[in-house]
Parts: sequence; structure tokens; C-alpha cells
Amino acid sequence: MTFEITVTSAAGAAENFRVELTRGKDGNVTECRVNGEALALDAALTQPGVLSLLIEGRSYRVGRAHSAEGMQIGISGETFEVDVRDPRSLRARKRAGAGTEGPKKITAPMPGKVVRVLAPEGTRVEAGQGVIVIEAMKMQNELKSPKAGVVKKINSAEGATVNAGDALAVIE
Amino acid sequence: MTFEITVTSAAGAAENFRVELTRGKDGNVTECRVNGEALALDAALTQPGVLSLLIEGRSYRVGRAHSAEGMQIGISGETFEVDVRDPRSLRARKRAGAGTEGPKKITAPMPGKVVRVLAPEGTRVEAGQGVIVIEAMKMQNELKSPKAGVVKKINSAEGATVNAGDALAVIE
Amino acid sequence: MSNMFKKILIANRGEIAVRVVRACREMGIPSVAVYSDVDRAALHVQKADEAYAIGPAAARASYLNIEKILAVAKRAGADAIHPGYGFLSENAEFAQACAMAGVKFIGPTAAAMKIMGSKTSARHAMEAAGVPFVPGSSRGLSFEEAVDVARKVGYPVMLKAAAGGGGKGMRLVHAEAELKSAYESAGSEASRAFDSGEVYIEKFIAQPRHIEVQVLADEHGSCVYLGERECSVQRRHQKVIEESPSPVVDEAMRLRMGQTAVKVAQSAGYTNAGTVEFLVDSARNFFFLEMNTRLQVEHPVTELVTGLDLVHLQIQIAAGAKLPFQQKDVQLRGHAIECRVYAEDPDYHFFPSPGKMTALQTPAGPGIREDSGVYEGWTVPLDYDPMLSKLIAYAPSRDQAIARMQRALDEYFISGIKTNLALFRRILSHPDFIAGKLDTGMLDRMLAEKPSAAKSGGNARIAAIAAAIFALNGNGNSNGNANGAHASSEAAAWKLSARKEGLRR
Amino acid sequence: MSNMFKKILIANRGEIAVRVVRACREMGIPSVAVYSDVDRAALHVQKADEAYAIGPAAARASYLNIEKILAVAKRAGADAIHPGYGFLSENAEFAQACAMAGVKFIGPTAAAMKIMGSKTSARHAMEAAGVPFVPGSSRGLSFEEAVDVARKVGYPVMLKAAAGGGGKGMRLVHAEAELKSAYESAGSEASRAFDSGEVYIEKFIAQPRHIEVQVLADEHGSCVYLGERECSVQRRHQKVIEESPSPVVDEAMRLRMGQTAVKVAQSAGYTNAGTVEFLVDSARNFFFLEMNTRLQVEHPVTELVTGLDLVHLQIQIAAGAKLPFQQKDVQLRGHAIECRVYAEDPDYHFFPSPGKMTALQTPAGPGIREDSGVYEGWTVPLDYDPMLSKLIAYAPSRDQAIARMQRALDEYFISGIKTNLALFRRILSHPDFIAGKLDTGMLDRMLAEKPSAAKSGGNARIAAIAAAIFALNGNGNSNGNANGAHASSEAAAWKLSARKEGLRR
Repeated sequence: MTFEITVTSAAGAAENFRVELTRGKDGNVTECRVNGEALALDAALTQPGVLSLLIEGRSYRVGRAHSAEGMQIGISGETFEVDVRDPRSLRARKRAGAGTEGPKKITAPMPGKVVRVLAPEGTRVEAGQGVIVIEAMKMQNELKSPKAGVVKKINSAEGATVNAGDALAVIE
Repeated sequence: MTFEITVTSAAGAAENFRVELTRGKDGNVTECRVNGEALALDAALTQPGVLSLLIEGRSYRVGRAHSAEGMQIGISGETFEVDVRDPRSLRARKRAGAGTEGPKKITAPMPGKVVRVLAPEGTRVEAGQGVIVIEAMKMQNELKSPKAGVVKKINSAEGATVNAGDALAVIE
Repeated sequence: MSNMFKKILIANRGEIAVRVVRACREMGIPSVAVYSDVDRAALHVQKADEAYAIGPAAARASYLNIEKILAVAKRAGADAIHPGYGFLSENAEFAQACAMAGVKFIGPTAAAMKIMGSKTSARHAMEAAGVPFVPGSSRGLSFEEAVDVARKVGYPVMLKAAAGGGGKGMRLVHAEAELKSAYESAGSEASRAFDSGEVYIEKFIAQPRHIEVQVLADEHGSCVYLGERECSVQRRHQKVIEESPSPVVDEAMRLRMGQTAVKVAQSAGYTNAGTVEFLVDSARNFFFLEMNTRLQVEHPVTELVTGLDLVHLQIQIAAGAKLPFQQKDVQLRGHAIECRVYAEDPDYHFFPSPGKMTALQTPAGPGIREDSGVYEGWTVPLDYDPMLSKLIAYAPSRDQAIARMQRALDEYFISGIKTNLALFRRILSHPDFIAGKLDTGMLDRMLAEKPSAAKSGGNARIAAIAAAIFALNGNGNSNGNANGAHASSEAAAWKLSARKEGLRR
Repeated sequence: MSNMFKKILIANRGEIAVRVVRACREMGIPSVAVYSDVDRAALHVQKADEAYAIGPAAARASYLNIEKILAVAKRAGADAIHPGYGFLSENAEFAQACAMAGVKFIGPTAAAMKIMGSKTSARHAMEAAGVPFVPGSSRGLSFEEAVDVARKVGYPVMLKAAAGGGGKGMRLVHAEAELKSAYESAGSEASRAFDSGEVYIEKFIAQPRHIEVQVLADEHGSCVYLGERECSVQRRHQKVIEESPSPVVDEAMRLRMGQTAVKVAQSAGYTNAGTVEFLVDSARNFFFLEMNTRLQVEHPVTELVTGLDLVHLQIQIAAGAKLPFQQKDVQLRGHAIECRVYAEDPDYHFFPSPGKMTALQTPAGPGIREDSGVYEGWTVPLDYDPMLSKLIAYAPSRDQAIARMQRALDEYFISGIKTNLALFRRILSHPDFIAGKLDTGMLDRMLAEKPSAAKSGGNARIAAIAAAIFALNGNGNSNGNANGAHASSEAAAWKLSARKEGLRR
């Protein structure tokens, strides 16, 4: 099976890889190619979500987690966001449109409490202007508008508890 | 629900308890009685198999495991074997007959390799006489006959790998 | 000890509550935890001998609720309270209420806390004892006075809240034109934070180090200092990494700072553990900053280099014992570094990241100590400070301690929430940190630099391979086929193996 | 260091392989693990930078296979090999083969190992240097000679294998009538175990202590001793608990033992880390027993009281560095105790207990070090020594170290396999252990006593309640409803709460 994989480092650098894994009759992987290059690979799942990889003799202990943003892979202290696509599937790239066209959501980057709505519905805002302030762990964080426009909708009242990923406002 | 529970310490001391837990409509336990005595109880499963108990204000972190012998409960370094019976069920006490009547099995107390059969089939043995030697982790262990009798059957050949709980021999 | 406490209540949560519970256990003293509604399953509740609920998540209703905490102490029969740090630890009113309730507060007296609690009143006591201060005013100032003092000491100057701490109510002023608006905003911020708008002025020290001295005083007049801690690696005035000894302090400077710290403590009749903070300029002059009247977060680095246990000693001192050693018996050996592991995202404005820790693998082995308040499966609540754990490395030399900490960070894995683990790797490999060139602005400057992306090169490819393998095998969440003791060579749910030789077939 | 190794292969497994990998990482040297078929998922494979398979489970085919290990070293480009302890660590032939292959053996020379490997040849070298020996013969004896020597030193006497160790080929003989059968059985046991049936005789010391001295010698003629370790708590001649310092050794005795140990090492041209073992009688006379030409299992207690890292030093010395300190720089501080955590059942004849560790919670916090070779979910193979981990406690005093170790044992939880954790709790609370009244027969006597059942009283009831709750809730195995960051107050899958007040309704 072939996977198209985008790996993004914590610093934001994204890199694309094409990984081909071929299974033999016994279900074991008999071939591993990365961007066309064949590699000696030995993998063992040692704990739930923890993989021991031996690649060309080098040993890696790899942890895997899921969050609202997708799958993360941790390797000796570094964490990468990974986006795995099976090119044969019809599912489009999950990446959300990145431009400033159309309505844009402001989502909560963490669980917390809404402590202040800076720009109520109907307010005209600039890109980067604060819209909502949420608080968690004794820290207040201002969520900013991703584009210039009008606050179309505020989904949360002051004092409300929100979860990571909740859409708090829509800017149009 | 009422449970009859036998708790055996590592040192071999067994004690019986009758624990009554009554659930309310919401599924929560509303009443806990041990041997008839009502106790203030607060329980939370903090990790798979790990329970935090607050009983009359005292805090206990309790671990639970299963093995061939049944359920084990660990509390601050002590481990107990527990045998839980629901008295309404028809299932008899699981305790195996303890006397010396009838055929008796010799079971492997641990995984290992059979290194020597001391008493082949047909041998007459005394109680406590060695029948089979198994080895694990660089240690040889002689398994002894539980009763005087004749070796009726040897289920493992020298060199065979055995698992904990496997019946290796029958003495009749 | 004959009059040792019968039971100690810990009026705190998180790693420090666990730390104190462990000390109690080691001393044979039963411990009592208190917990808010969101902390029922917290580690400190599980580790203590007893635990009692004290109300809703909001700290004001639980961990800051003096009445409830004293009621639990009475109910449980605790005759002493350890306040940890934060929460009520520097609240003189609480110390007073404990005394009134006949419960020993493990810390200084309310009177000593009050003297140190107000920066200006502390200054009066210290100046008389000859403690060096940053030039400036020794009390709250009117705006007109502020203008005069600032001219006298020379710009740039710092405005500071007299009742403050933690950076609140602080303003750097470069020129007189900026003074008025800074004075007003500092005053109003101070009012909001500390119920007192008093501000004072100090000469601004460019690129200072923050170095503090641990002191320990018994109730019989003995006071010792236990070396210093370098705490210059800060973000928003919050310490991020601490170490002992400081790379810049030699024997002679340690002696002078230590003796000054003891003088500070004694001038306020201080007892129990406390910390005297100094600003140190580039010429290694040190100036008294403030005294923290509690156990510090970073106390483990002092424990590792002195070989002492500060919490044991706090409890012994509070129980009336004399210090079991003298200044000359204190030997410093080796080097210790602490990293404060927070649930926050260093790649996204350091936003807090509460939530469930779905996986947790902690480092161990030679020279590694971890003081943690969390466990795998614990849901870090959003109601409190984001500190999860303190990771401390000890080694014979500073270089070795840095290398050891890097090794430990490599072993550390947390998933489900974001943490600042990657930040430490970056700091510890920064040339200025390695050279010991530290000041309180160092971290902000480093964060403004572009991180070197070179390091990731190799591991991104490995991450891609791992992701493909996880995708191929469903999710790899269950470690299925291991049947107890049976499958000695089949610990893993599955194994894959692709050899190049295979390709040649 | 300019000529530091480029890569180090670790010819071992388990905790010691992990220990050495960590040291390599801290020193910036890539590490190479080797593994047998059953160890593919072992911790040392996961922690190392590289890992290569070396064959089937049987040690003879893998971890003892000199040819395969040297082939891996060559293939991986390793220029040094750390042997750990056990396996090939005291095999002079292996040290020789490394030298021939141009790979540095991190340990003494083959020549020094050979001198120490035979007890009788070691004795010749030592006697010349004035090292004290237990009265007896200094070489293998015929039966007739044995009769003479036994008469001369007086019964009881010990028969020992000249090439032996670990108790094999040893016999205690109380009277001449027993000598012949003991001589024959010791000889044949020695033949089987060591390929040499040579036995010698020593005066039997009643209730001796086993105390050993750590030495460290560089390749430039410097040799230091690093205090002693008390290893008297033994079962079947295997150490169970070790500590440093010894409760019975004072400064003067430490100086005499240390100087003797250095003399022993120097008489054999010894280099790198080694341990000189002594028997100590009740009058505190010490007698040379043997020298172990490797890193000991129990080296961490020395590291904690000296503040040094022995593995770093081993590697530096092997790379040609001079010792970075002198004898006068060695400071001992505090007290350290080590427990060897084994997969064995202390309640059932200490039967080994390999299998899958279904749960593992390890202790941490102040003064606790854990050197582990396992992890949760790992299946402990049945093919090797049952040691899982070493738990080490450090504290300012022996009493505190004991209390701290008890605290750590309370925190330790392993399920799926049996371990000897409960045994340590029993030993550490035994009056003789607490009083420091130790000898090599102490543990056997303790095990013959009936354990006090009093302790279990309370916890059996709690176990019953917990069992009922687990039974009521199915199995409690899954911690189900926690949806990532959402359910901050619902970390647990379920909660129960029964209050007495409820009963009154």
C-alpha cells in the first residue's frame, strides 16, 4: 500500500513523503520504500501507540497520539504533526482552505472559559484584531480575527466553558 | 449486590468478607456495608485496573491484576489473592479439592523448560518426592509429588517448553 | 522527636502536595490531602493517607478557602499544615488563623511574612541591616516623588508594585516622557492584582541575572544558607529553568551572598525555609530583590547539591527541633538543573493546554529525579497553574548535568496535551546557555531567533514511516495477543520486517 | 577528549545495557545494542541508537557468542565494547578477542582478568603484597593436603572452587568425618560449573559480613578507592540488598580497607573499574575474598554517595584519559540503599516468574533512582536472569534512606508476574536490618522466621471492598469516557460514592 504523508515539525516546516509498504502472503511487510528508496525495516509495537523501529540498523522509539488536529508522532522529544493520505481513496485532502475568501471560523485552541467578547456580532474587525478572550490555567488569551470582515456570529457567551476545537465565532 | 469474598495474604492467611453494595437509580452506589458495617465510600477508577478509594476519609490506591490463579489486589506494596463469589449464583466455590484422595495433577508454577523427568510413568513415588525438574531464568526447580502413589501420566518430554498452569504429570 | 506532629494536612495540590506527602510518609507522619471537585482523581489524593473534599474547582472556593481547610484539619485531627507554594503559602492571615486554631503552620510566623510581604516595609528592615539594594526609593511614591527619584537614579528605571510579585504592576521606563502613563497603568494593575496601588521606583539593571539564596532558620536562633540557585532563564518573569550552583558565583561571592541572605532573614526574625532573591549585574554586584517566605518550586536543585531534604527539615524545624547541622557542615557537590514541565504550547504563544494525558513515559536512571503531580490517563484540569512536573538532573559537572537533562528529555514522552518539553531541548542546546551566559532577557531573545530547522531533517522521514505503519495496521492502539505469561517472544501485537534482501528475490 | 570512542557496542541486555546506553548518550557517543530473538522489543533495543540481532534466545548462541558480537561491532563501526556485568564481562578470552579485533574492551586487560579469575593465582600475587587472607591454603589441594590444611586452621572450614564464584562448588565442613564427601561433591560441582575441579580450603568465619571496596584505576598508574558497599543481605550467596556506607565501617577502617583494595588492584596491574570483596568477622577484621573485574550490579550506591558516575569514568579511562580527581577529592556524603527487583515469588520458594508485565507503576520523587530494564507491557523472557530493575534510595542518613526506600516500595506496583517487592518491605522493617546487624546468614534466618501477619489486618478488608467494586463494574479495565481534552472532571470511567448520611434517609 502507498501512503502520501505530510510531516510538519513543531517549528512549522512541512515535508512530503511517499511511503510504500508491501505485505507478503503472511501479512508481514516484505518491502519498504520511502520516496522510492528501499530500506531495511523492522517494526514492533511494544506498547499501545508505541513503536520500536529499526531502520537500516538505527533504532527509534516512536510514540503516536491523536488530537483535534490529527495524528502526532513523537521521536526522541520532537513532535511532528502527520497527515496520512491513501492516494487511491477519493477523500480529498483534509487540509482546510487557507485563504481569506468566504466565512472564517475562530476556534478555541484549548479548553477554557470565555471571559470577554471583545467584538460582538455585527462588529467590523481588521485581520489580527481581538474578538474573544478565553482563560485557562490562570492565563488569558485573546483570539484574533483571521481576516478583515464583520463578526457574523458569536457562539459562546461570557462565562461559558468551551472545548478545544469549538467554533466560537464566524467572521465574514 | 452482595459478594462473598475470600482474601488471602501473601503469607497465606485467608479471611472472608461479605461486601454489600447498593446502587441507586442513577447507577451510583448509595450504600456500602462490610460484614454488616456501613462505611462512607468514594471510589474512582483512575487508570485501567487502578482504583482510588476513599473509605471513611482514608485514601487507598488499589491495583488489580489477573493471573492463572485468579484476581490479585495490590495495596501499597501488599498483594492479596481474592476470590469473589456472588452467593445468588449457583457456581460452586472454585477452590479445588485439597485432600489426597483421587488422582492429583502436578502443574507448572511458572513458564519454563522441562530439563529432567525424575519419575517416569509407572514409578511409585512418596509424597514430596521430586517428579519433574523445570528450568527458567537460570534456576532449576524440582516439582514434587503432592501425595504418595504412582505416576500415572507424564505430559511433557524433556526439553519441552511449558506454560504456567500446564498439567505436567498425574499421580494416582 | 518526642513532640513530632501527629498528622499533617497539605493545603495544596499537584506535584508539591505529592512531594510533601512523600516526606510525611518517610517521617512516619500520616498525611491529609484536600481536593476540589475536579481533583478527586488527582495524584496527591491517591498518595496521601487521608483525603477530604473542600469544594468547587475555583481556587477561591477550595484551595484558598481558609475556613474549609481549617475545618478539615480539625476533623482529621491534623496538628500541622504544610502550605506548599502558591495558594495560601504566603498569606499571613492564613498563618495567623492556623495559630489561632492551634495548628502549626509549617513556615515562618505571620509577623515575618508581613514584613517580607510588602516590598517597601521589607526594605526598611533590610537597609538598617546593611543589605545592598538597587538604587531607588524605599517606599510607595506619589507621581511627583517618582519623577524626582527617577531623575536621581537615572533612566532607565523600573516601576514596581509595593505589594507585588510575578511581574504584575511592573513597568520599564526609558525616559521621563513615558513616566506618567507607566505610573498610572502600573498603579491600576497593582490595585487589581494586590488590592494596593502603591508603586516604587528602582534603577533598571540591564541584562541582570536572577540569583537566589536558600536559607533555613530554626526557632532557636540558628540560620544557615544552602548555596544559591541561578534562575535567570525566565519568560514573562516566570522561571523556566533553574540550576545550582550558578555558573557565575564563586566561593567568595557565595560567602558574601549567603551571609547577606542570613542577615535578611534574621532582620525579620525569620524561621523555617525561605529564599532571598538577588539581582546580579554584569559586574557581579548583587542587590536584594525580595524574600520568598515559603518553599520554592526549585528547591530540589538545592537538595541535590547539598544532599539535604528541605521538606524533612521544614517539618523538623516547625516541630521545634534545632537545625541538625551548622553552616560549616554544608557541603556543595556537583551540579543540578531543573526544568519546569508545563501543559502549554511553546509553538503557539505558550497557550495553556489542559486535557487528558493519553500517554506518559517519564525518564529515569542515573542522576534523574522527577517530582510529578500527574499520571497517564489523568485529565489536567483547566482551573489551575499548568505545571505538570519538575524534571531535575544531577551530575558531577554542569556540562554533564546539561547532557544528562538532554538525555532525559529524549526519553520523555507525553501525548494528548501539548507541553513545553521541546522548549527545554532548545534552551539547553543554545550556545549562551551552554556557556553559562545567562540573564533574565536571554530566553526572550532566544525565542525571537528563528529555531534551527536542521535538527528535524532525519526524524521527519522516520515519522512518515511510523505514520504509514500505524495507518497500515489500523490504529495500533491495542497490544492484543499477549496472553499473560505465555507469549514470551510475542510481547508486541504485531511485528513487521522488510529486508533489502527480500527485494532481491 | 580528542581520542574519545566513535561508537560503543554494549554486549549485554536488561537494565545494565540501558544504563550504559544512557551514559553513552550523555557523553555524545552513539551506542549499539545487540539482541537475541526474544529481546527484539526489549528496552535496551529501544533506547540505543542502533540495534542488531545476534541470534537465538540461548545465551550461548547470542549474548555469549564472541564471534557474532565482534562481527556486529565491525559492521556498525564500533571501536569499543562495554560488557556490562555477567555474560562476557569477566571472560579474558573475550577481552583478548576484542584487542585482536582492534576494539577497545571497556574494562581491565585480559592479563589482569586472568590473574583475578583464578582464586589461587590471585592469592599468590596478593600475599606478596601483604593483603590479609582468611587462614587456609593458597592453591588447589589434593584430598590428603586438604586434611592437613583443615587440621592446621581448625574446623569448621570452607571448601571452595579455585575457579568459582556465586556459591558453586562451596561446602561448609564441620568435622574431619565430613571432609571426604564434601571434597568430592565440591570438586565435581566445580568441574561442571567451571571446567576445573580444583578446590582449596579456608577457615570458616562465622556470621561474616560481606563488604566490598570499589576501585578505579586509569591506564597511567593512578588508582583510587571510592568507599565501601555492605552486601551482607544475601540469599543462596546472591546479593539482595546493598548499601553504602557500611553501618560497621568507620573512617579508620575505610582507610585501611581502601588502601588494601588499591594494593590488590595494583598488584595485578589492574585498570578501569573493579571491586575488591572482603569478608569481615565480628571483630571487624577483614580478609580478602576476591576481586570482581567488572562493573558491579550494585555500583549505583557508590555513585550516589560519591556523586560520581562510574560508567562515564569507565569510558573515559578506557579511552586513555587520566583519572580526573585524586583520592583526597573523593567525598562520601549521605547513605544509599539498593534493592534488586526480581521476577520471582518469595512466597513460593523464590520460583522465577517470567511473563508479561500487565501493569507497572514505578516510584519516583526525592532521593529515588530507578535503573530499569523493563516497561509496562514487556514480556519478561524465561531465558535469562530474573532481574527486572534496581531501585535505589539516597538520603542524608541510613534511617532516612530506609524510610525512603519503604516509601518507594509502597509506590511500586507490578502485575502480571510475581516479584520480590514484598520481601524488601519485610527485610527493611526487620529489627536486625534497622540496627545494621548484618551478616551473610541474616536473610536465611529471617526467612525461617514466621512473618508477622499483623500488618495485613486492615488492608485485607480494603482488598475485599476493591474486589467487590471491580466485580460490580464488570472489569474496570477500560477508562472509557475520556474524550481528549473535554472531560476535565470526568477523568475516570466511573465513580461511586456511598455516604453514611445516605443511609439515614
